[in-house]
Amino acid sequence: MASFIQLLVSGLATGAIYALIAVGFTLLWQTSQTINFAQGEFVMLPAFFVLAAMNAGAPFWLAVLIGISLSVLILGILFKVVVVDPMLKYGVLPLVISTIALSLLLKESTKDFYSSQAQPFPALVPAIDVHVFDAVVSTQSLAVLAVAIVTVVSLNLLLNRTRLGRQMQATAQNATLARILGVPVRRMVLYTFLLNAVLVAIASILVSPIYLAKFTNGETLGMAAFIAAIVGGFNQVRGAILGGIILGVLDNLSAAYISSQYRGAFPLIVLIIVILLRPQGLLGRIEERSV
Amino acid sequence: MTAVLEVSNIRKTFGGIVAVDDVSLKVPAGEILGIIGPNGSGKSTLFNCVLGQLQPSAGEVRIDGKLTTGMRPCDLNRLGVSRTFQLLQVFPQLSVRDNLILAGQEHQGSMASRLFGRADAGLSDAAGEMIEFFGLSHLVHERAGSLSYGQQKLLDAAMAFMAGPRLVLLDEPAGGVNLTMLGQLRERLHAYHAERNATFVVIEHQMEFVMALCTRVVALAEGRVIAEGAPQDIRRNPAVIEAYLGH
Amino acid sequence: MTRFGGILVAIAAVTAVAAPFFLKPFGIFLISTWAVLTIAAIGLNLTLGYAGQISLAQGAFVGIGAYTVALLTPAGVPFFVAFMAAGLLCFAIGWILGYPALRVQHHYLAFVTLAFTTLVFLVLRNEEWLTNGIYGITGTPRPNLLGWKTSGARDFYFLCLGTLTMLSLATWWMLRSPWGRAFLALRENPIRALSLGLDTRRYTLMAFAIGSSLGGLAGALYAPLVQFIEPNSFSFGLSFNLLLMVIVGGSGNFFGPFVGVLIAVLLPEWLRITQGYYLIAYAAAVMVILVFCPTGVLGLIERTRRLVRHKVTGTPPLTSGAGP
Amino acid sequence: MLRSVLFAPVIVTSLGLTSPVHAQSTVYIPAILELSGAGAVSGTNFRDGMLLAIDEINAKGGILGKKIDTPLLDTQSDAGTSRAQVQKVLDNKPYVIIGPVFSGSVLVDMLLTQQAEIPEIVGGEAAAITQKGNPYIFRTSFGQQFSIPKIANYMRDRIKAKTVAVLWVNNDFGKGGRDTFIKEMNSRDIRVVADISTESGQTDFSADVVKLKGATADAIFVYLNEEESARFLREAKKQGINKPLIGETTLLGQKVIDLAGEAANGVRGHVGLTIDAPIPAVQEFAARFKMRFNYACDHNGIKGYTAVYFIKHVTEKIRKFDSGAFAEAAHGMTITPKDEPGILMEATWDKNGDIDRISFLGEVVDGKQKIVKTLPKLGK
Repeated sequence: MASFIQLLVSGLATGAIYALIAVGFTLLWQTSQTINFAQGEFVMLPAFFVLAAMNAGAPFWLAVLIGISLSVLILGILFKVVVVDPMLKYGVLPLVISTIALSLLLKESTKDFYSSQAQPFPALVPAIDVHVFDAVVSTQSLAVLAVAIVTVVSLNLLLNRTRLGRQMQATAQNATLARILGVPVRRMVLYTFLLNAVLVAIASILVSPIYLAKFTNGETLGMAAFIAAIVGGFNQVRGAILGGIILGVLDNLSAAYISSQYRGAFPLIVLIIVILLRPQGLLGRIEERSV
Repeated sequence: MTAVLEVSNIRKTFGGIVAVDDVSLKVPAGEILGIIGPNGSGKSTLFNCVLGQLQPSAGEVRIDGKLTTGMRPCDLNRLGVSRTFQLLQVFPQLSVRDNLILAGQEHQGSMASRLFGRADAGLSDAAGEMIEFFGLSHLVHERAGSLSYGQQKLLDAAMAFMAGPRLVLLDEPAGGVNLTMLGQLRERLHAYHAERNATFVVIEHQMEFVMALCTRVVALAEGRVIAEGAPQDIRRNPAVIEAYLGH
Repeated sequence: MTRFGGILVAIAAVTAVAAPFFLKPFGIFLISTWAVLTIAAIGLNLTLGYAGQISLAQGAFVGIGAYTVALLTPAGVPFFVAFMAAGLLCFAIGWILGYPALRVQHHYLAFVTLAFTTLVFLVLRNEEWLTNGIYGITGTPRPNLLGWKTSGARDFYFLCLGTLTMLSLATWWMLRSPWGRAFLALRENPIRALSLGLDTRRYTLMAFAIGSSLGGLAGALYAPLVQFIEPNSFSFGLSFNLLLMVIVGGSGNFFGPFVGVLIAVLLPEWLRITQGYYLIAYAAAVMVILVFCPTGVLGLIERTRRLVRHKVTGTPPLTSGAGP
Repeated sequence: MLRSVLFAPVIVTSLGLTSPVHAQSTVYIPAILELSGAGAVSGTNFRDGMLLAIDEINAKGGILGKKIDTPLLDTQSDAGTSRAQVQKVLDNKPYVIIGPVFSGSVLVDMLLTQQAEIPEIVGGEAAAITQKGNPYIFRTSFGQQFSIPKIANYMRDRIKAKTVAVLWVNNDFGKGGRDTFIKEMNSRDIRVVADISTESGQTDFSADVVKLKGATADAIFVYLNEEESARFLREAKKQGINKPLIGETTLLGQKVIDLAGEAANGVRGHVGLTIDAPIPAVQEFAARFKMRFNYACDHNGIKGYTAVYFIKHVTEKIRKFDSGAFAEAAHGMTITPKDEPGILMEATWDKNGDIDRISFLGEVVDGKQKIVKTLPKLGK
């Protein structure tokens, strides 16, 4: 029983990380039909911005700020202008390929220009082990969980309570109509890209102390984020949280109780089942398919 | 004799909303039935239920007395039921000729014969005739996407007729077509009807078009049949007028 | 095909036949890889470019095909039989994988097929009794066909090239038959197609099954080509690569795969002059290519041709053709 | 098709570009390594160690007066690619080939190098490599059939374990080690009570640690790559595993210690190659390495470094650049730091190309690897 709770708790913590990454992923999809196969690398990279800044002599807090602003600049604006915009009108596929190429580019650049070695990363919150029931969880994981929840709640508030948010949603649901209604669609789309850039930067700074910074980290995280996003609901921000947590817990339970060799399989099977039985995801809205 | 199309007590609900409410129709062979009604009166939903694109929540559809409720559109089409769509539905990347061959190819032979048989499935001539019939001969090798809107409407109709159907359901054929093209379209429909003694069911807003084309008109409102009869009577029917003005 | 195109194909064919006589073994290995992967890419182009069903599972089918041959031939099964078996097995699995496509489309389908690819990888890695697991299978022999020993690099290349030629001719035939028309209809407007009597379900499954079987046949050649196969070679990296090849070449364009694979196989090798940075250069190159021709290299040529025609006859240029 | 016509010449040129015009004054010793993908850490370490040696040697005038010309070819950690690269260098008649590190790649490459009769000096540790009677293959570190038994003895003699658990990474390195380990345990009738596979690149080890806690093992054998080892150690500390954690080389490596922090304390095991070996030559090398590449080198760095000096020494023995003679002479050769300082530690290559060196038993004590015992060469 104790072990079960432990698995649950750690699964929750891991799931929160996935969720944090998945949120931005779904945002991009909603507003610009961008399936960003480089999302994992987007999370890997900002940590290295921070490390580079620190090597240049910046104190941690400053390095973090630099890291966030750099990722807004590069993973937000540059990504949209250079990679997404030119290809958007040609359908999803060329963009998919382009982001796949981008992920290779980011991985290789990090490896060649920083290091192929995993790097230790300073923690925002001290790593103290807390005992909940008879399970142990690190304060770092709790921090991630908290941040993830706060992020999603505030995002939901932003999207549903503010004018800006409603405009973004309008853009997400029907850009053409939104444009007619006078929503500055282009700017709204840009905002989501900036938002995503900030989210991945936060995720990066939160997870790197736990997972260490390494150029290959994106592979695992990216895939997990996709699955979380779809299981939770591709078009629902809070779906990502559910998806991420389901994924994290499921991964732990299946690894512990069913088969560690096939641990990777169970989330995928769930993914397939969800897609086939409830394509819009557990919390998702049904997207009208044009007849 | 049994009707070509018999719809009995069709009902279709989306969640709580009742789109089609207990509608029954009989369409005898050779008739051109018009279905009118304000937007949202359930015309297209009714069509889609008849054509198997939607599953009716209740009720039956019979073609030539054969129960077809729940049949897939492709099987219905092979039974001789074809349609046009409200919004343009041609294949822009294919040539006009290929659009028509496509409309006919599945009505003959087997999968195997379609793979190993002739590239045009032996339909070139038939397609040619149909193209000529609709006066598109000069465009035969153009990509359908490059045709004018009206021309595409004609092509759309031509595709519906390609397989020589017994029953054709036309969903707002006049929609967005300019007057000259409209005249040509109506005249072609009449001609085809006369030649093959086919049966049409036409959804249309454009009253003149309906009056000129149809032998009988059914008026729908809020998913129910509110009037039925000869075009000119329907025109004067207070319920119909109310339904239209009411909106 | 236009006369111009005919000439180009002829030149290309001559080049393909002549090349191995001017190349060292490494060069021959490269163009053999090109031939093998082109077969797989043609399959994906059929599923994706023509029938409009996005699949990220083609790499898995190459793997299934490769393992089929690597396991059957040592057991004394003649290569040709194993080759056919690979094709049939992938046809069957592809048919089954097609069912999700009847329910979901676009990115949903992409992720289902991606999941499938990873599951196949896990099975190949974990079912050691069958696949020798992570250690992989070494030394799949190159076949003797009717006394023709293909163990030599050049002979084996011609085996690959021959197979490629035959399979692309078969595909060409299918695409110009009513099936080809039906596949296009499926891509452009499944609902209208359905109302014209097309059994879209059957055609969708066919598109998947045939595309997959081509992947399997490619794999059947991959095993004796590399003479070592391991699960990692067929994880989603390969599927992504094949997708990349099809898109970069020009999806929905018959010759797209030939060009796309050529680029994807040669460009990285070519860029190795940049030493450690060749993968960065390659990734950048791919992105640039896509910016300038999102509908693929051949798509670009198509578009320019249309634009020229457009100037003359007033037909609007088309942007679609990059699948769904 | 247009492009294919344009690109066709490229096939030829690409070869032109990749076949360096090596003048008489150089000897062509290409290196095929995992410079990208999953194996990049090992590959780059190996590369940097190698480069260090090459520059030292070339600075002193090279081998038999010829400078070493070593192009680096990336396998992308993929067997198919590495095969292609081997094919490429074989077309240019190399003297000896260095690498790769991944055993899977080695197993496919050695077929070609054997055909071409070119010696190949590899970093792979899978037992199978030297069990195929290939006279052209040479190791730079213990094969698992030598290193794992040392762990097994350690388990039996020092830990006095009756039951053990094994945690391994599910790639060819981890699987190979795990299989050998289980065999060795059975032969020493020690029961393996938990056999847990993990994914390479795995981030969350809580489930695995939970399982280990559940297992009633006297000791736990951990056979993972660097950062996975570190992540595991942190999780193990968090959940308070109190069983001895035994590792092979990697687990006690400085890299893991840096990454895992104090969670690494108390870890023990066998160390085949380590920059912390109580041998001045090794530590000087480590210092030079750190100075040049400013990161701490791991055992792969030592492999790369010694591989080059191995080639140098054998060549100077046979006094000519003759691949066949190299293979002949290298078998059964023992090189001592006295004859060749660059070899760092006395090493012997047996008839299969397996290497024999002294090795160490170590332990991590407050953030430093401490060598507690030096194991003699097997040959003695």
